[in-house]
Amino acid sequence: MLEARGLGCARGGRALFENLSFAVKAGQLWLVRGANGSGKTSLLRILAGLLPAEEGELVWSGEREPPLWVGHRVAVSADLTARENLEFMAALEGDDAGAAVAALEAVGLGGFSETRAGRLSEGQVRRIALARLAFSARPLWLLDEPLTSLDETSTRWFEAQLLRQLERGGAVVMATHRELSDSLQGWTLRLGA
Amino acid sequence: MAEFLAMGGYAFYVWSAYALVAIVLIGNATVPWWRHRRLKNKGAGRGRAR
Amino acid sequence: MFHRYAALSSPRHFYAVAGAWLPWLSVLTVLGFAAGLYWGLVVAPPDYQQGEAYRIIYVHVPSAWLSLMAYTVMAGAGLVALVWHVKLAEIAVYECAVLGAWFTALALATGMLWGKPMWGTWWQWGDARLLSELILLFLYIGVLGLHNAIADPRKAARVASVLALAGIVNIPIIHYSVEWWNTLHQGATVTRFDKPAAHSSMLWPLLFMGGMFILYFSTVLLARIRVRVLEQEADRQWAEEVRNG
Amino acid sequence: MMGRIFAAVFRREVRLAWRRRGQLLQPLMFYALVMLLFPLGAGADLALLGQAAPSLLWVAALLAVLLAQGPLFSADLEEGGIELWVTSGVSLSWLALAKLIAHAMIVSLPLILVSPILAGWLGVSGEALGVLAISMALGMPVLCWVGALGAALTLGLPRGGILLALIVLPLYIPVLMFGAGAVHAAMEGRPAGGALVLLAGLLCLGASLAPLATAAALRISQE
Repeated sequence: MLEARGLGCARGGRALFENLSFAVKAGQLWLVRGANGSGKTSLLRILAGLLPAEEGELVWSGEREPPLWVGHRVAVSADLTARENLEFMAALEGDDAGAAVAALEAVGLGGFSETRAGRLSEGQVRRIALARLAFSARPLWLLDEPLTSLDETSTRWFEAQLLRQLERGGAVVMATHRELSDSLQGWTLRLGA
Repeated sequence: MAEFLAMGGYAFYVWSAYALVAIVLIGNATVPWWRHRRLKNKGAGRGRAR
Repeated sequence: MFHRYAALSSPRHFYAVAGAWLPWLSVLTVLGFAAGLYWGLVVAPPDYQQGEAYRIIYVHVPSAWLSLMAYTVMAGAGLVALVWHVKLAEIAVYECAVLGAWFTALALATGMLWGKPMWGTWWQWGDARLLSELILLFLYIGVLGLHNAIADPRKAARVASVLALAGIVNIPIIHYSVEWWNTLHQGATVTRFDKPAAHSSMLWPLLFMGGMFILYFSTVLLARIRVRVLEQEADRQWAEEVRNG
Repeated sequence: MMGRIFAAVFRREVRLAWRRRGQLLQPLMFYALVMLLFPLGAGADLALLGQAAPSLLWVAALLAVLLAQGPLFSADLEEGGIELWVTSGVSLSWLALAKLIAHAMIVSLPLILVSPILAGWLGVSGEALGVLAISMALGMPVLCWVGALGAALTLGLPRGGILLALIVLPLYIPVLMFGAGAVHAAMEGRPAGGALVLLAGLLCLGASLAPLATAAALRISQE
């Protein structure tokens, strides 16, 4: 699906990683691990096309399809309700509003759909953003620390979505500190080693 | 010569214009030159310290 | 052919090639300026209306030309930097802005020094060209200010490039609007800048000086980019070799 | 598909503007206050004020528009909305166009509506009021878009506000000259059509180029 050849990245005059090569294939889960400041976020941003690769290149097999990106900042506006936020994300992917409402139910925010995101807790806001996973048809998911401030139930729901994505031939690259359940087997990319 | 310097009574204007241009052009040209020298000196110094 | 350009645009090659050219260009520039100054200050006849004061045009008009040319080169480099991410072009954007801002300031200062004896006043709102130069100076200051505000030099160059391109679209509009505005205030306009160098014995030295200013700009731009390349690539192997060698 | 996305962005912007309507009022209050200051400063010399009215109105409106640019993308930057846009796979210029059109309407409309009232304070009357409204309707969107580009360029910079003014104000000059020129002409009984046509030209140019430039600036802001 996506191959990285000799990626290198320097931030603020300091080299974070050099000559990083790997190939993400359909149905694969890649976990990016490493200490704080080891370049996990930078790597994901390069894959997402937010950051140009200073060295090396990204090669897409087939057409480059936009990835699903959930970053550290989850793109949920505090002044919009949970439903409005998710509907907007759905519209950008070409999905209709119905998908968004169903997804909110799935992450257990059905009762909060008309509440402004600014009044919700951090974990709830993250759940709004992750609800995209329920309807997204994008082949590659790029997730930066998606598990931050998620509770048990949501984490299990999240893992179920990952499984679904992998089983239908999608791929996931995510940075995380947490351990995933045994049902999820993935390749590990360790930065700063 | 004195006549040339007097510029027909416009000496102040003509010569200050030319002086300004000279200062700015020479200044802009020497900046990279001494920057380069400083860089090289620093590099050599670092090399010796090693 | 393409390969040759690609090689030239690598910082290391550029450093070497520019280094070989610079001494020759510098000598040529100095000699050219000496000749141009002699031609303009001594050989060219005085103007029948303005006397000797008109000789300011031999530095004023080329400065004004270069102030625009530097902006055009800057915008061109900005386009290259944005589309192809060429490091040298990124550096050129900033260095063009510095030089261009100085040329603009010179055009303004010499224009005022010329205006004082001619109009009796340092600043003449009725003169569209002087006003355009002033606005151009602000455009340059904006590019420089924006560039300086961003710590990462590569990002700074790209942001400044977008502004430079926005500026180049605007310059003709600004110039036209200033002239348009001027025609509304007829009467105040003094057309002192009306072709004082119409005679060929005055025109040729002017064109020659213009050429020398372009030569100066190219030479100094080359030198400045070369040094900046060495600074930005400081932690590369080749830069270290250059510094120690 | 593209039309639906455009509508979604537009709806979102209008909704957000309404939810943050306090923020929307600030440029308006600023405009009214500045126009109150001029007569006070001029010692209520109505003849003098009437003479200067077109430029005063336009300069004050221009500064009010500038004031409205600061928060334009800041929430989107902090909340990650720009990342969402850049990674969405939808043309960023298209998204920017939707946002810019919404933005221009939201910011300009109130200013255009109060302008004739404020102009009345300064003794502008008759046909000139109509020309003022038309010139502002044509010119204000351009000011908004150039300002939006400036906001995108200075995104996330410390003390971005003063820098924004520094890079945007020189680019405002043509709009100011044509806008104030049109009103001046109308007040003196000269035809104002030429200046208005020039403003309309700037509007077209702005609508076609501003989204491209803003999109480029937003993309770079994420690097």
